[in-house]
Amino acid sequence: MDNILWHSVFFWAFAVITCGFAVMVVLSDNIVRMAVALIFSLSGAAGLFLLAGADFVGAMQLMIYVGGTLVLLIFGVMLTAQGPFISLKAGSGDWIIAVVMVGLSLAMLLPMAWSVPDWHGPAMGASETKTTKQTALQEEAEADQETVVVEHNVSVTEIGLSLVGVRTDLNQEDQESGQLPEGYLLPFEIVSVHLLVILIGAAYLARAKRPRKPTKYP
Amino acid sequence: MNLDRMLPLLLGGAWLLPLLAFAIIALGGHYLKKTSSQHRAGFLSTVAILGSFVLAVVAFSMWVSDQGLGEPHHGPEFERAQLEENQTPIQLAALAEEGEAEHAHDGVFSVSGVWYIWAQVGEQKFEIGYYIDALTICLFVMITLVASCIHFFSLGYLQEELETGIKDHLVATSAGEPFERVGRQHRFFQYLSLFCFSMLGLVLAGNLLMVFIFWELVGICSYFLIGFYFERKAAQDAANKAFLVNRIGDLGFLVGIMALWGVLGTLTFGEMSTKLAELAPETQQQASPNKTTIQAASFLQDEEAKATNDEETADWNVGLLILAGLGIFCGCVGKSAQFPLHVWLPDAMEGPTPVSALVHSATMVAAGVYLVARCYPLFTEEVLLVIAYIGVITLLMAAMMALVAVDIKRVLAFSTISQLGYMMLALGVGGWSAGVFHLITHAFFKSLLFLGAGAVIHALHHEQLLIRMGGLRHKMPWTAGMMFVGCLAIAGAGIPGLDWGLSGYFSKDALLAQAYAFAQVNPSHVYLYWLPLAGKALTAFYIFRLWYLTFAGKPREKKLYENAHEAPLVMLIPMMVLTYFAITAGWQIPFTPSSVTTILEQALPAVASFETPWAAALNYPAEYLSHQYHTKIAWTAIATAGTGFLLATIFYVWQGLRPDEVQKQFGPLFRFLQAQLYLNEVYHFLFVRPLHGIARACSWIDRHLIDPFVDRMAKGTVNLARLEDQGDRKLIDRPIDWMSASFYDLAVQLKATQTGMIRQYLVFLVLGTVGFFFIVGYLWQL
Amino acid sequence: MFTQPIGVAHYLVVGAILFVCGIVCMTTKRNTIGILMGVELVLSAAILNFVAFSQPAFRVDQEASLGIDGHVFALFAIVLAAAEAAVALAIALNYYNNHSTIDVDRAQDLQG
Amino acid sequence: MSFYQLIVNAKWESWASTLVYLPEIVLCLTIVILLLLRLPRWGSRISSLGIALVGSVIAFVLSIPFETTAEANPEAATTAQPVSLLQEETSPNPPDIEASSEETKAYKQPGDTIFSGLIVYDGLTIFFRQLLILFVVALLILMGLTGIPDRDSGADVFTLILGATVGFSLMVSSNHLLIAFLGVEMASVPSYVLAGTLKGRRIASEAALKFALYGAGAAGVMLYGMSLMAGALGSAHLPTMAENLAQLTANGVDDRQLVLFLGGLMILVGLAFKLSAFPFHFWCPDVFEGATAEVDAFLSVASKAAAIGLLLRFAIGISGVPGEPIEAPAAVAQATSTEEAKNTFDILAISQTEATSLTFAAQADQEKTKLEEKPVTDPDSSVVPIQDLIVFLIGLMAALTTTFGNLAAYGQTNIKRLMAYSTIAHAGYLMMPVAAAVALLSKDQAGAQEAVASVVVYLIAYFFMNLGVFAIIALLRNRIRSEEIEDYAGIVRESPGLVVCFGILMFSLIGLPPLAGFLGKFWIFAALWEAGLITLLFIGGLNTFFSIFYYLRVLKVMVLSPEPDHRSPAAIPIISWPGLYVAALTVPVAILLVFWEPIRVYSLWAAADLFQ
Repeated sequence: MDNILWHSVFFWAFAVITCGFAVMVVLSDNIVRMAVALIFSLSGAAGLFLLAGADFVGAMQLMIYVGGTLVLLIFGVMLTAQGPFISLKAGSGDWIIAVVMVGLSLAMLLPMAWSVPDWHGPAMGASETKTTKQTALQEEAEADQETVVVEHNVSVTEIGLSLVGVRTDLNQEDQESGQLPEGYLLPFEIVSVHLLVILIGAAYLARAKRPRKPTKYP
Repeated sequence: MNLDRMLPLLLGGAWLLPLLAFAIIALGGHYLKKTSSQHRAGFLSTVAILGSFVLAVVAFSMWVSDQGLGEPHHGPEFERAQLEENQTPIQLAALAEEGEAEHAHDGVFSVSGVWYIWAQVGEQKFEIGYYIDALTICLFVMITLVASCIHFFSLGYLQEELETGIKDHLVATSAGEPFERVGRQHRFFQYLSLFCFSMLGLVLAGNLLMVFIFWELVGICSYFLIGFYFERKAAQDAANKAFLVNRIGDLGFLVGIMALWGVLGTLTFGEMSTKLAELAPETQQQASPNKTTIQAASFLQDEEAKATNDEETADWNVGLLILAGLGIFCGCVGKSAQFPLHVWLPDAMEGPTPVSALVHSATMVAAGVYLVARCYPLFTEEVLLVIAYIGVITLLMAAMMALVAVDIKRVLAFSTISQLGYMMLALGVGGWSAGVFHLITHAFFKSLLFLGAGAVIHALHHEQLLIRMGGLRHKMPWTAGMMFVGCLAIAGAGIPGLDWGLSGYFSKDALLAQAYAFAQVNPSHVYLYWLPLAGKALTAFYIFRLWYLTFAGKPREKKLYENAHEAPLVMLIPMMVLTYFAITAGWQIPFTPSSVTTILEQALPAVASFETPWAAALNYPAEYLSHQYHTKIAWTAIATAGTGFLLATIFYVWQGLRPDEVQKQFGPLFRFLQAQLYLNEVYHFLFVRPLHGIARACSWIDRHLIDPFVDRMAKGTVNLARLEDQGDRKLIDRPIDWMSASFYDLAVQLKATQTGMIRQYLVFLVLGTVGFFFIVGYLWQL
Repeated sequence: MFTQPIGVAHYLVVGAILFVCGIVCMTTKRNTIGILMGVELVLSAAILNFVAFSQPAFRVDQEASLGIDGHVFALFAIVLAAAEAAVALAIALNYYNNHSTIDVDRAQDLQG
Repeated sequence: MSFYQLIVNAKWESWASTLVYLPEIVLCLTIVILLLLRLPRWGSRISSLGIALVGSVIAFVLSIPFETTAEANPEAATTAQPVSLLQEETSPNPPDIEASSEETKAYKQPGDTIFSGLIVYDGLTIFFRQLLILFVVALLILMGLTGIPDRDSGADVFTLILGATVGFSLMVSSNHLLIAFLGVEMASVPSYVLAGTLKGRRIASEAALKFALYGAGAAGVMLYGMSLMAGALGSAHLPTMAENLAQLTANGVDDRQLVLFLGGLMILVGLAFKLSAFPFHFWCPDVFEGATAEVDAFLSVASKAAAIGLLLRFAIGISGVPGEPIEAPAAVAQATSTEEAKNTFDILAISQTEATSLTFAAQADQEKTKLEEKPVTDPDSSVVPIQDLIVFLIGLMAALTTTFGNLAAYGQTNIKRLMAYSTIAHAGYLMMPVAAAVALLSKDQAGAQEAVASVVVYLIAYFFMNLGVFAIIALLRNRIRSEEIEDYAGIVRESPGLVVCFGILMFSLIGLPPLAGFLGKFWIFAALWEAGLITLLFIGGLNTFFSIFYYLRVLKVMVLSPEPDHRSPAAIPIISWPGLYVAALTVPVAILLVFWEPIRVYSLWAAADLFQ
């Protein structure tokens, strides 16, 4: 039992949840069931994020994504409540195509995913690596142990600072040698413009046409 | 006074003025026509060309005051003295080489530059530039002068085009009524101005590409002007014919330009000679007196030092140069109506007569000659020989056709072709200045003749057949007199003993002398002298035949004769101006030893051409050497011309011989000539009918292959929709149908792939990705 | 299975499965909302990849991990996905208003 | 390092970046103003079209690169006399010779990256930004003429257009995958809404739905590809990625090629969606038919231009010269580029002072030493297979796209649908020189530059041609209420001027000389020839032949067919605002060939920075 890595256990658990519910989304015909399955699947993904040390991203996944999906659910119920559910079933032909596509895509993706030995895990890598970005602490740790798992859990502060253009994760030498830290000030600001435009656009489409003379163009 | 700066400015202005007139008339012609003074468009155009003329004259005088009038090469005594010592042809040739070394390589003074760089491809630039030397200046003066005269003439000639209702009797309408249309004088002057702009641009152009552009522009103008009476079927056909035949020539021209590009890497006139010198440095150095034809020391053959590789390149270069020369000449053949491509010019007489005078005799058709003269250093000996022979064939053939033509304008058209042949011949045998000189004198007397013919046609209300005229000298004495001067000029009348004559006397003399000199040193090409001499007799004969039939004898058509009248002053005065120049253009300028020839000779290019291994080396005697023959040739020439004149007089005045009997006797030949050697028919058979065949094949393909294809695509969509419909009901069949249908149609009926189903689009999004992955991955063995 | 440490590859496999589920969802669902759910699955697969790639502990070549860049990328992807979903929903609503159905197979006016 | 210090250090950088980013900022401000104007009562009285126009015109003026160079060195000042006089007036704050490197860096030169390396600011950026903003100006005028967004929807539609333009601008200048994705999203998502502008119409909503769903799917695929690519190369910063890629290939580590290939392919799929390249074009005809002609013009010109810009950045960026320093171009390279700029483009000469390059020189030495340490074995040979693969992929896609677009256009009856297929075909033509540029990267830099320049030239021509055609379609729609080709029958007798313009545009789209389309095609084919892509050249030529028929069919209907009985009068005189608008777009098409040389110089200048 000592050999069991709890991290792996949780990973597999979340992976099964994520993939299982994703498959359920595919297989279900009922839009409400699909939405519920999607919520679980995305929550599982959020768990995987947390396991990968991306606490903030995981939290955001839960808040934005899962929250957003709830809206999807509401829309789904709203829009399909009147129409017959039955009519929206996919035909057998679609399923055959789907199977072909699943086969082809998996044949494409899975070998790709497993193709890099370095990525199979920290201990499974064949070669010893020299890291250039190791901090003093990490070097110390390396001296202690033979194989070191350098974990890097990004904190909210770091992300927040990077969004205003300041990178704290890169060390001093890197910056002084001319390596420009890739701060994300621009995308952070510009995405707000994007969201504004999107809001206006979505509102434009969704709001009812004001009662005026009918549009004169064909 | 700075020639470098002033000349481009003046000539550029002279060049652009007609364009301005064109633009104004083209944009506002409608309004100009509406105003009370209906001449306005014509006046505008005339003022523009007059302005050009003034600018050209100013430029000319600046040139003369700066560069002088040019000296004739060596006094005749000197030459004669030399000639006595060197009697054999070979020695003469040596003399020629020496002369070249002394004179031809002096370098030609020219002003060239760039106004605008249009495009740059690699190191090569396409520029809007200019190249001005004595030739340019002279041609500018000549063109603007003749054009001004003809503009004035047109004001009178096209008077009726101002009216709103013109009855065109030559257009048949279904009702049998004469066709009635609105006059369009402004259109005429619009095209005329555009033509002047294009022609001047052609002369001013600094590189071959520009020449080509203006070459096409004058072609377009010619097309418009020939088809001015476009309601007439004949005019339409003639315009089309002129355009298409010229295209054949231009194709060759284009090939030539490309070949030249390939060998020289430049199209700019100013750079050509230096590039040529780079290409063959040995030729320049070896231009020593010792060099003879027998030695044949070509820069290709005596290079032991050079590797074979280099020789191959050089071979290749010379081959390209020959191709370039032939190609450029091919363009000239089309534009100057030389032998195989001359067929369009007689038909082009369908245009108004001033157009025939300006475009189809004085300027545009001479552009070919001009281009040959301009590109003279490029032509290898083979090419020059080809030019000479084409010229001889043309001049003889056209002169013979002129003998039998019955339309007054067609006679003049054939005469033009014939004279152009003379010019080409002169250039081909090394008589550069003789050819160009004849170009200028010809422009004067031929436009005079055409204007005279125009006056006659105007007087007779568009009657052009010679056999219906006669005796008109009583009705229109001025015209008759001036045309007689023109006839004398073209026949080359003069008094050899006094060395006095009309302009044609001097120019023809010069070119025949050159041909003689050439025949002297190249005995195998002696026909290049005898045939033109015979042509001279023919010239005199047909031109006086024309005059006699028109003006002499008794009127053959009473009614026509009675309605005839002398031309108005606006038409007579331009003719007088032209008459003056037709007489004096060849004379020495008072108080100087110079004449137009000497001015032109300032631009004389180096005659040294490449001697190539493929042709027997020719020898080109320097032009000044032919001066010694002038007197001798003049006597011979005047004798032949006199013979022609006498024959014409016997035939048509004294009526000692009856033309119809001769006609009967030589029936086949006569018909052969009258049918223009059946060349039109041959071309019809060779080119037009196959083209029709191809066109038919294309239309068949369109109807039987493409249309069904389109139909099938439409049908396929319907079928697919039907399949979809069935598939909905039969759920089991559906995927197979859908897939088979969509995949089949993807290959055959592309339109059918767009089924409108978003889910299917998404399937293709995925399958496209996967497909690219597997196919490209497989191909690249990833 | 549980004794082996987890690597990037494991995450990639999960991501691949999510991706495939997403595209199948997109192509089989006739409900517009269903298709959008498929898109969400695909996007979350990509986000999962980003997160996995940012963790140096999951791989041997640790210096090649994306670090904070991956996290930020993931965050932006989430935001953009939400924005896209919002617009897609508005468009779907508009479609529903005009066609009185949410079935994409009825969108057949435009074809050929 | 304290937060305060970091902020202070970042200040200059951000400020300098902001200076050259002003056009986009002005666009964003315009969006905000359009939004705020709805709040007060009097706001509705102000024309939203006017606001949008003013905003975009200001943005256009700002997008003209302003000179920040001061001629500190007297020698340099004498050599570049006419330019320097102008520069001194326009430069806001000429730095002294003694100015520290930090301060001189504050003024961004073309070729720099801005916003900490996320965005490239170079000739290509400047060109695309000018083209796109100019297009927006022209489109807004067209919308004013046709009145397609009515008073209610005006502000919304203009907001969407401006927002998408900011996205386009991000796309074409992106130096980072995040910016690329952000740009694509910012460009796409407003476009979905724009496609459904006429929200009451069935086909408009259908078009928007198809566009949105397809676009979302493509974006998902693209993001997945980006994750793979970034993960495999350990960075999302394009130059870093290229460097890592070169290192990977040089070290012979090829176990990642599958990941890299799939990642690259998926990114290409996302771009192919934006470009409507086969087989990812399916949305295009449907959306074009459903959307209004004005939006079609937007999608077919601006969207395509931005997508081709991003494709250029990505394809050349990822396979660019290996072993280059990551950050802003080294001084050595910049100095040479300066010289080149002086030689090739005197008018806009973006010259660098001697002083500035001197300060860079010290840095350059550092870079060099760093460079030598890196174990890049054979930089030329290592990335060539990758370049070949990219060339093959893009070339294959281009060939398929052009052929498909031209063939499928045959059976079309709707003019907008026909133009959609035409757009697809032209997207194929536009992709060809990208393949040529990549193919020439390691062989002939000047040739690659020419290839990129051919894209620039083609886009300039394409701008006028397609906008003109769609403007005519929109104007005719307003008159005859139809977009079917058969309803155009005999329209030449009602509005001859318009049809003449239409004819010129169509001939130009075919690529016949002496029109603008010929200019672009000639350049593209020349680039293909240079790159040795003869098959592609052949396919391009063949397709030019294919395309003749369907373009001329429209003209034939307009000119030769008899007029239908029931049609509202379609007369649009050429001397009227709409007529003049169309003429203003047609005239450049007709005479662009005359400006061959300036265009060539400009396009080469625009392409130059990409290779330094």
